[in-house]
Amino acid sequence: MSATDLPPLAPSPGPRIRAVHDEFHGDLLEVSMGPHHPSTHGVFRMNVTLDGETVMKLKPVFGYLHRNHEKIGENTSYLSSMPYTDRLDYLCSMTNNWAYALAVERLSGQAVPERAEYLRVILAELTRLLNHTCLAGFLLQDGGASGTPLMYAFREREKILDLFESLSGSRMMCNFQRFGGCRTDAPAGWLDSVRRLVDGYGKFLDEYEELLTGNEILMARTQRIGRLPAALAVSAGITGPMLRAAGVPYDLRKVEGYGFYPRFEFRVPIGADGDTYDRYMVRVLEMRESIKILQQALRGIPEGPVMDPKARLRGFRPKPGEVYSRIEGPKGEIGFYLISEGGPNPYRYRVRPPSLINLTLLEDLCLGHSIADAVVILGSIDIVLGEVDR
Amino acid sequence: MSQAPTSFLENAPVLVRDWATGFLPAPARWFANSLIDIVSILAVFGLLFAFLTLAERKILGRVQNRPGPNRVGWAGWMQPFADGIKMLTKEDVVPIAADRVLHFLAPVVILAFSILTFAVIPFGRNLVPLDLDAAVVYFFAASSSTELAVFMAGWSSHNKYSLFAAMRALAQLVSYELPLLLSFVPVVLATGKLSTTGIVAAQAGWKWGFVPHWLVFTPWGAAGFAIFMVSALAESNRSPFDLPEAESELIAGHLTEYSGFKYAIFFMAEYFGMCALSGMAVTLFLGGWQAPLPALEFIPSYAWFAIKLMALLFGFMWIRATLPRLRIDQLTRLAWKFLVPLALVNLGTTAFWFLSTDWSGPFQAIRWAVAVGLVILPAILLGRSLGSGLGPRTYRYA
Amino acid sequence: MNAALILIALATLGTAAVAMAGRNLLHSVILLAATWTGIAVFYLWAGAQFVAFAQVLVYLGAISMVVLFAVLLTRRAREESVAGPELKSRTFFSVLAGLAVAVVLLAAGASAPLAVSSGPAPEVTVRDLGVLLMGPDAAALLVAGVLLTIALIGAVVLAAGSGPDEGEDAP
Amino acid sequence: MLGTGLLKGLGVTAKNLVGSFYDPKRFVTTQYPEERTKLPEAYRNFPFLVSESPEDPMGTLRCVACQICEKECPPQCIYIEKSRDKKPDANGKMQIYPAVFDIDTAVCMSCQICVEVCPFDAIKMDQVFEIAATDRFTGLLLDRQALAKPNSYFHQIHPTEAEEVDGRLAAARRAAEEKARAAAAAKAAAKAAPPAQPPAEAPKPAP
Repeated sequence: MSATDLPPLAPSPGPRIRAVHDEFHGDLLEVSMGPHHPSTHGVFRMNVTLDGETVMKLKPVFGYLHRNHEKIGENTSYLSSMPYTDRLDYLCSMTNNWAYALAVERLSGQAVPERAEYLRVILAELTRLLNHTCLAGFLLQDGGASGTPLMYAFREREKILDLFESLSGSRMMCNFQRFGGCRTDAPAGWLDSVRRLVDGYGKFLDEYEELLTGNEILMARTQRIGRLPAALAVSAGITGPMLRAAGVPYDLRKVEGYGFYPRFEFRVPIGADGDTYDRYMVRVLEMRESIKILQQALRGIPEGPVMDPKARLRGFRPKPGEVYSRIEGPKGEIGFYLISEGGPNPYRYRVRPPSLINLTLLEDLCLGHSIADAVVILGSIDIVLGEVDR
Repeated sequence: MSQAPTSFLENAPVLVRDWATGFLPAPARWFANSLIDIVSILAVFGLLFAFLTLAERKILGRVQNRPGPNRVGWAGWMQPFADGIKMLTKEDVVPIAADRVLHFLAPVVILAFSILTFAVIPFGRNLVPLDLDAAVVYFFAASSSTELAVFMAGWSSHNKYSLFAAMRALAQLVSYELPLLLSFVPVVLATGKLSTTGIVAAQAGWKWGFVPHWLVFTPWGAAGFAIFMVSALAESNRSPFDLPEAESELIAGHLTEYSGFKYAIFFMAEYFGMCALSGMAVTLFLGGWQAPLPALEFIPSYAWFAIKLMALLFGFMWIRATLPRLRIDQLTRLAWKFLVPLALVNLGTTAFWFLSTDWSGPFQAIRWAVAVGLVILPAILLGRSLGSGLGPRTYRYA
Repeated sequence: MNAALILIALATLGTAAVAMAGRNLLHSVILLAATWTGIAVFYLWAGAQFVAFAQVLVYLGAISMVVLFAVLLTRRAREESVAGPELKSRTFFSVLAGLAVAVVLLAAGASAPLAVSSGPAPEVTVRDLGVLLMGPDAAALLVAGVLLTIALIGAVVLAAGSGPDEGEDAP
Repeated sequence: MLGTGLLKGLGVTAKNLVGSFYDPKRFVTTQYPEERTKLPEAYRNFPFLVSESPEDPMGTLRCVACQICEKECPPQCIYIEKSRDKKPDANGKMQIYPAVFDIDTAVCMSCQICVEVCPFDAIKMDQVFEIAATDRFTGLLLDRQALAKPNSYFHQIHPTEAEEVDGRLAAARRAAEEKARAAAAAKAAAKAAPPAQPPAEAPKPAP
């Protein structure tokens, strides 16, 4: 279809962006970036209409990785869905497991021993460290740095994955949480290696920030790019570091206080402009807070069982009812909504994917910017297609 | 290094050449000479290109805490030949809609002009292939006509990404040609010659016995060298400016539709361009084949040229391993609003420098202070205006 | 020596003719660039190295880019060739104009006394060129410089003036 | 001043470049086929069936074909067919054994739920990861023979878990023997008390 009969664009906020919209001119270029594209973080397509370099219209297309996760959840027992939650956001399987386990525990009123709660907090914060380090690496990879920050990020990620492997048996597909606690207790010497890693992580972050944060080119490529006004963020249901970078102090660990988070003393960093640089910096500062939480949790972890003795593994039939429970995953609020009718299978099994909901704003953030910025903005939103398509 | 008199090592190449051309009758001797020159340049820089690709991957690997290619041969030294064979045997796919003539011509033109630039670089004391009177103008004429080939490649591939890359490449190369040319004008001002051998000869000798007369050790020379290197990075599409083949946005830019040996030729042209520009930087600012210290004169002159060239090439790779990419408008703004004004101011500094050469004793210190001020001050002011609004931020906690 | 001259002349005129008659617009731009290189080779043959390199630097490096930008940005429709119905009459008039110019040139050439100097061409170094440019011809150089700058600024104002609403803004 | 950030960045990469030559922390690659990283003990990949003795694996399988793992397996990649006859197991009790026990390792995602739900500790997680095969059905569809591995192998790959499992099984066996002995004693007592009962009742086969 030629440029003239394109439908008029829906008016979107931002004076500078409206000026670009007013009239169509020249022959627009329709470029389809993806699904097989080096910088779309998986099978994700962006139909971008370009005028020269500026993005006029951006239609995200996804669903290439849809695996019918929720329908399968309804056809298998509660326990069988647990390994599938690893495949949701395959970078942070421990937090997905915890979110699902927490939902089922609230549904069935299952108690969880103290040591298991501490272990869950430790694993969630380790996952947050891993995710935010990788985010900085991917952001720079989109910005053009030929892999160096990404390799440093992956070097640290490997250390954390080795810890997960020696605990749960698998690096990424941990399948470690059960309804009523954790599957096994930490092997001998595991907690000491976590202590060593956490103590060394601060030094790595200093070196990483020295390479990136002061970098003028990074600042030029990310500051004042993809600004997210706080009002738009709240109305679009954005959660996680992206929301906090827009200036809204909303962190589930403080708001809902699930698990043992109220016992730990930590702060929540808040951005000012909500642009890509803020999203990057908020995540780096959050990593430093996670290190504090980990140190406190490692000091306070008690001895004792990791699995509630009364927990039933097979033939687990929670009483009829419904529950929606959510935790602060590295990408945002990951929630599970379950309806049980007393049978072994849940009647309804729904996942709230933070990546997908944060992705809805991609067009609003990218309008008026150049295509190079669109790639960096997509990188800063931090999506994982496993969670977007489910 | 055998302790044989330097003279043997020094003009060993010339002896070999005279011995080789001795067999031919007189009129053919000139032809044999130039033939040997061409063959030696192609051989040396062809092999250098091969091992540069390996060195690049090794350095990039070591920076990223991994060994780099070490499977093909000991420590991967045969990797370039393996890549070469792979490139030769890969199928050469040409899109149907492509403009066949231009598609084929682009790599030919870009490689031809890149090799032409080597004709005037003095590799050693008497090792200059072509001693032209206007050598530097020849060098920049040859290196600036590769833009046409980059555009031909982008346009003839008849695909959106290549078209984008062609437009970006044009904007970048044209806007960085100006600072490149302006930055070598002070050198011509200082030496009064356009021929490269003359420029290198003018940088001979040492002040106070150990500081060589290289132009990089003067304030305006250092500024010129910095501008030249930044523009050389942009001209050869290297790291912070590798817009045309920005893989994160445009797949491989104007190289998207090339495969097989044509793709390898583009890479060879890029590396030749990089070597030629660093060779010219060594000639103009780092004293060509001059030894840094009188004591080190025994090492042959072409070895000094090689060492300096390797140092600059290492700098190219080091920067590629670290810096992210600039956006096209930032890149052109950096050229027009930062490098060109600085180069013009540098002309003024050089003029002042030569007007004040005969100031006596204490005034020399003032002369240096003024020159350094004239170089540093505009850089800071322009830098602040260019980077206005950018800066590290402080964050509050909730 | 004359064989080389004839060869160069034929090459240059040949590429120019093909460029004019060519169907594909971009092919003709590339051939135009080839013609300029032909002229540069002619300067080299004549021994004026500096002028030859300047020719290549200015024409092949910059002006061909300007022509390419102009061709790319002003093309609205996709049709490549320039075939028009009234091709016959246009070729007739263009040949006529060509002949007229040729007659004028020949007349000027014939009237001027062809003093064939036997001595070798004077050896002109770059320094002499510089001295000449800065000395007697300095005024001409400055006027040309000012003229070009004004043209450049005019072009920028025209391009910037259009802004995003009407004309296409060059990247 | 513009550029200090870039220089610091270059400094970090230089430190890593130089560091990679002497500091093991900055040179993390292991050359896989030649050097191998030590797998943590909890590492799990595809399951295997535990058999008591290496000589006769099919005879001494612990699995009693109760098909709980077949039902609980999320991707349903286990297929079991019960045997018609019975054979004595470790405790001497007559048990059914699996005539057919197939696991399609192309479908299995090593989630280890079958190990958790198995009441007889008959299936455990293996540590093999070099299992490329040329044909999907013969190569990746492992049958009973391919899956059965002796308990000694289990001790080799998961030592602590193996001790704990053996301890539990031994305790269960001892409890079974006490019960059998107590039952035999009670039967003997019952037989001794009413001598008039005809001795035709065949003694119970040896435990």
